[in-house]
Amino acid sequence: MIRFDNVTKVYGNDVLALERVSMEIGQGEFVFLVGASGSGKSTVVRLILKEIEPSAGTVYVNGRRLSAIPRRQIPRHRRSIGCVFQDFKLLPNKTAAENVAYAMEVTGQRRRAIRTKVPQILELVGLANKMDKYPDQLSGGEQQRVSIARAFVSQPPILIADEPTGNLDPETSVGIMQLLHRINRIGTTVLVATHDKEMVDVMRKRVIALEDGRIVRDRVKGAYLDEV
Amino acid sequence: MIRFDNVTKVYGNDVLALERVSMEIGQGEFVFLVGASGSGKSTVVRLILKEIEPSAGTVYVNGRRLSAIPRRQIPRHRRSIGCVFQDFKLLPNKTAAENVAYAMEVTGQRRRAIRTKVPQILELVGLANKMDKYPDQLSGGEQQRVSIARAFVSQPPILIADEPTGNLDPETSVGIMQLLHRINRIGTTVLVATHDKEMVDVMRKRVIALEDGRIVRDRVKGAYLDEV
Amino acid sequence: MRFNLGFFLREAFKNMRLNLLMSVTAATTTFMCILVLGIGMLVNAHVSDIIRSIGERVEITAFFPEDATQQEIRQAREEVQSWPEVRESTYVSKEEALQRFQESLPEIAQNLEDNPLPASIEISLHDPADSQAVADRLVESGYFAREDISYPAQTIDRLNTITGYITWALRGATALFLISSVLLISNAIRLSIFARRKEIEIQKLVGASDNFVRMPFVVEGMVQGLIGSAVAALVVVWLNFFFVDWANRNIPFFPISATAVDTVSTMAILIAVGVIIGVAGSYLSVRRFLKV
Amino acid sequence: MRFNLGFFLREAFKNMRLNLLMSVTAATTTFMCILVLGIGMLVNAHVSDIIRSIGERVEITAFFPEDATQQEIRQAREEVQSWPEVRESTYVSKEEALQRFQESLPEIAQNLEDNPLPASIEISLHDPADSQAVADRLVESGYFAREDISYPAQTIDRLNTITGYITWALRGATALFLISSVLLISNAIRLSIFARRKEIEIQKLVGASDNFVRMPFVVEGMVQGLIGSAVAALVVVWLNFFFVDWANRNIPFFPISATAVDTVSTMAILIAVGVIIGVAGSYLSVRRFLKV
Ligand SMILES: Nc1ncnc2c1ncn2[C@@H]1O[C@H](COP(=O)(O)OP(=O)(O)OP(=O)(O)O)[C@@H](O)[C@H]1O
Ligand SMILES: Nc1ncnc2c1ncn2[C@@H]1O[C@H](COP(=O)(O)OP(=O)(O)OP(=O)(O)O)[C@@H](O)[C@H]1O
Ligand SMILES: [Mg+2]
Ligand SMILES: [Mg+2]
Repeated sequence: MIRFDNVTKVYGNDVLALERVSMEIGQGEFVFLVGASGSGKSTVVRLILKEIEPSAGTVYVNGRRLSAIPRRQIPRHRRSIGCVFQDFKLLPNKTAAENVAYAMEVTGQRRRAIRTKVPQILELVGLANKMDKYPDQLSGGEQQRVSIARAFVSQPPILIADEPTGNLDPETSVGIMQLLHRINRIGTTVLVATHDKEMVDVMRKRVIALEDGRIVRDRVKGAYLDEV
Repeated sequence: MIRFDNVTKVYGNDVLALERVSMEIGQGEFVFLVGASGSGKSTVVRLILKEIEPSAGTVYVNGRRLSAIPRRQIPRHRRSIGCVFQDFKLLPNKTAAENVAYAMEVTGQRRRAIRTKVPQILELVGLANKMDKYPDQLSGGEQQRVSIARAFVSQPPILIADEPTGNLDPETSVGIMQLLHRINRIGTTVLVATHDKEMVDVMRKRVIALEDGRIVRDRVKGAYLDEV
Repeated sequence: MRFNLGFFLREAFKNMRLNLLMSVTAATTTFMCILVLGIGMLVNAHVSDIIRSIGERVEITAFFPEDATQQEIRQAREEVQSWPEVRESTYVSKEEALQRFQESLPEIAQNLEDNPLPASIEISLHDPADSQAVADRLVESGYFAREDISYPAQTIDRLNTITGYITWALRGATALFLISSVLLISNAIRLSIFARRKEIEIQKLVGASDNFVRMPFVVEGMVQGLIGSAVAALVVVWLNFFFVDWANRNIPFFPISATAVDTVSTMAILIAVGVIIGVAGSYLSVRRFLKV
Repeated sequence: MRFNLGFFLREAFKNMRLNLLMSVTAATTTFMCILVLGIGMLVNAHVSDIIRSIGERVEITAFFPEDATQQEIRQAREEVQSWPEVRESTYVSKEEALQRFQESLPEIAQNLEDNPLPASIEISLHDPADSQAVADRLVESGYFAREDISYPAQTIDRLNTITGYITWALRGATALFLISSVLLISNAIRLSIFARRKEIEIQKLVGASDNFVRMPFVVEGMVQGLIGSAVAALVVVWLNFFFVDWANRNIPFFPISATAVDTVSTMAILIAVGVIIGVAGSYLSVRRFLKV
């Protein structure tokens, strides 16, 4: 589903964010990506979205080499991935509901489908009463949950979440993780970059650990800090 | 130092963010503000900064009633408070070092002082090698640490941190909390809004818990979830 | 993906409402530019019209020889009137000539014994540039001698030269206004889209295609351009009516004509310019931020 | 807090470098507006100058009575020449008058017995609007009879009316350009500052005073205005030299004068307009976002 083949990413000329990273995430897997601040987690996410290009090596998603996807087909590629961004990336001129709806609209779905689906998903993340608020009228955690809802809503085959619970209280975080777990069980491949030690330890899923841009650990049923 | 007197904040006409909140934080105290997402923590921070006005009740900071501070003196008031914002609020056109320096420049400090102080403080938060990067060239956690450095740098009598470790790995978080602790020990009043259960539990400081805009708990040596 | 016009329209209007300041600013910019452009077009049209009617006042006078018969005179008059370059021709008999002379220089006329003045034909042309050709033709026709044909050659030459230059200057000014409008309006659009570049980036990151991102902006550009230029066009047309009316009442001797400006096509051009710049400006400005 | 000019200048230039697109756009907008405004000023100056020199060509002719003595004629000439309204006066003797008549109407002149033409004085004025007053004065002076004074009253009236209106129209056009410039440039500034409203908010939240936030923007506005308008002013002055030179070579008969435009004050005005709008526009646009 997602394969990194000796991927190196250098920002500018001097910042080595990823160094010869190779990994493979199969269909339907649930993977945690952990590592200190600045270790390269978000860079992995951005590579998968083809937001940036690797400096060396190859990234495959859905069996396709990303460097071979022409510009015109990038939107299609991205629509196959639901992404919770670390900085939320909500559209400031759209309400919570509209932000979520937008992810369905880009796929050309019918208004009827959008009208029924969006409230359901917002209900699921506990924002039923905030549907018509604009991002700057929402608290940090609420914005994060809108971003989560948007990533879920069109049920993409791949779901990536970059630090999805950083602004959420432990209780809500558990709820979100359960949601991710459920989504994973219906066949969605899930990749979660996180610092939430407790969560990682509880879930007992595959853990890939980055350190200074290199993979230092890859355990099938790992913890945040495994015995090495 | 900071006193809330029956403070109510209603956003728009319908969103009750804080309801009759009364609390007092003395000089040199270290207080955690906890509560679920949307419970009103950031609203408390924004009220203290006089970014917003309460709908009812009074806020006192440094012994002054905030509603009595004229527009012209708001900057002075804000300079007495270092604030780590939940969404970092870094200036996009300034490097990490310039962002930190800006907080000193607004107070009219000499360039020499700025030149020596800024690298020290960035070193302290582990960003010595990212001084000249712009915010969009920094990882989420790195941006958060720049925001922290900026709040510290001019050694204000009050330090407020809204979710300062949301994007940081546990190890770095511990470092930041130790830093806050040290700063508190030299007499600075510290208020930290956070979801970091582990941190709150370990530090054993005063904890004020919000729930739906009301204070539901205020323990001198509390934990994230205290026995009620 | 089906082309979702309703969605794009809704998006565009919602955005315009939310970014009211920007929309109003862009529309105002369009309004000002199109207004100045339109006034330039008015001036252009009226000056051209004035030049044309000044040209019509230039006259060629051909004096008949003393021995010309009534028959010859009649034939000559008929022939001249039939030429396409000729707008009007008037016959001035010996008697009329004397009368005119007496009116203009009575002191000298007193001293005249008999009538020394010849009969003549006064010819006004559609285009004074044809004067030389018509003079030649008068000689060829055999009724007149070269030295009996009088026209203000130098004046006509100068008039032609200057009206030629004025026409070019006016075209240059209109071109300058047009270029300025294109630049200024697209600058305003570029700035207002620059303010929203993050939005474009986000839209691309959640899977929107280039066109999907672009369409609402293009519709916005179109609507802003349409509103700005339509209002400006109405003002321009009103100004024209107002001016013509005023001129006819206050400077009736000056050849200001209501027909100098084709209001319908002027409005059409102005609105087209506004809309095209709005659409093209948005299209191109958005493109710069689509590379995500 | 001390006023940190160095800091503000550094800030301004850093921001301009980082927001190059915006700075260039704002400066381009200023350039275009000031260019059009400047060209408008050129046209204004040259047309006024042309109108003035056309006015100078209007002449009053006063015919001396047949019995005027040489003495009277000399006194009359001296007196007329001393009047402040009079730009130039020329004496035309009986002989010169006859010679001119022979040149212009040889056929009639042949038939004249002796010289019926009177001596005259031709007077050109500084301002054709004074014609009536000068004519009255000529009568008062006692040398001339009312009916022996000839001036193209109707032509002068019309000329005065029209030049009056043209002057007003040109002032109106300049005002329109000026208003447009103010609006368009401040629109551009407003949009570019709108794009950075978040920055302003952040600056206020970390304790910057209004002036501290505003100064770099004001300096930016000043520099952009200065660059845009200085380049435009240079182009305008160059265009003027080019035009005057071209006109003197190609339409020498047309009264285009190098002294019609005061280049130094034109440049000063244009640059002042650009800088003032840049500064005021930034100042006011920033204010709107300072309320944090
Ligand atoms: N656009 C960029 N230009 C230069 N350096 C960059 C850029 N983006 C990221 N970096 C650097 O690359 C490194 C990896 O960044 P990345 O965002 O992948 O970290 P991360 O693991 O997501 O960290 P965090 O947990 O703090 O979000 C960091 O050191 C960061 O400073
Ligand atoms: N500008 C606003 N307009 C309307 N409602 C708002 C606005 N800002 C905040 N709110 C609402 O007020 C409530 C409290 O918000 P606040 O940001 O204080 O929460 P918080 O405790 O900081 O939450 P989090 O942990 O998610 O950051 C939330 O329900 C939020 O939706
Ligand atoms: Mg990251
Ligand atoms: Mg908050």
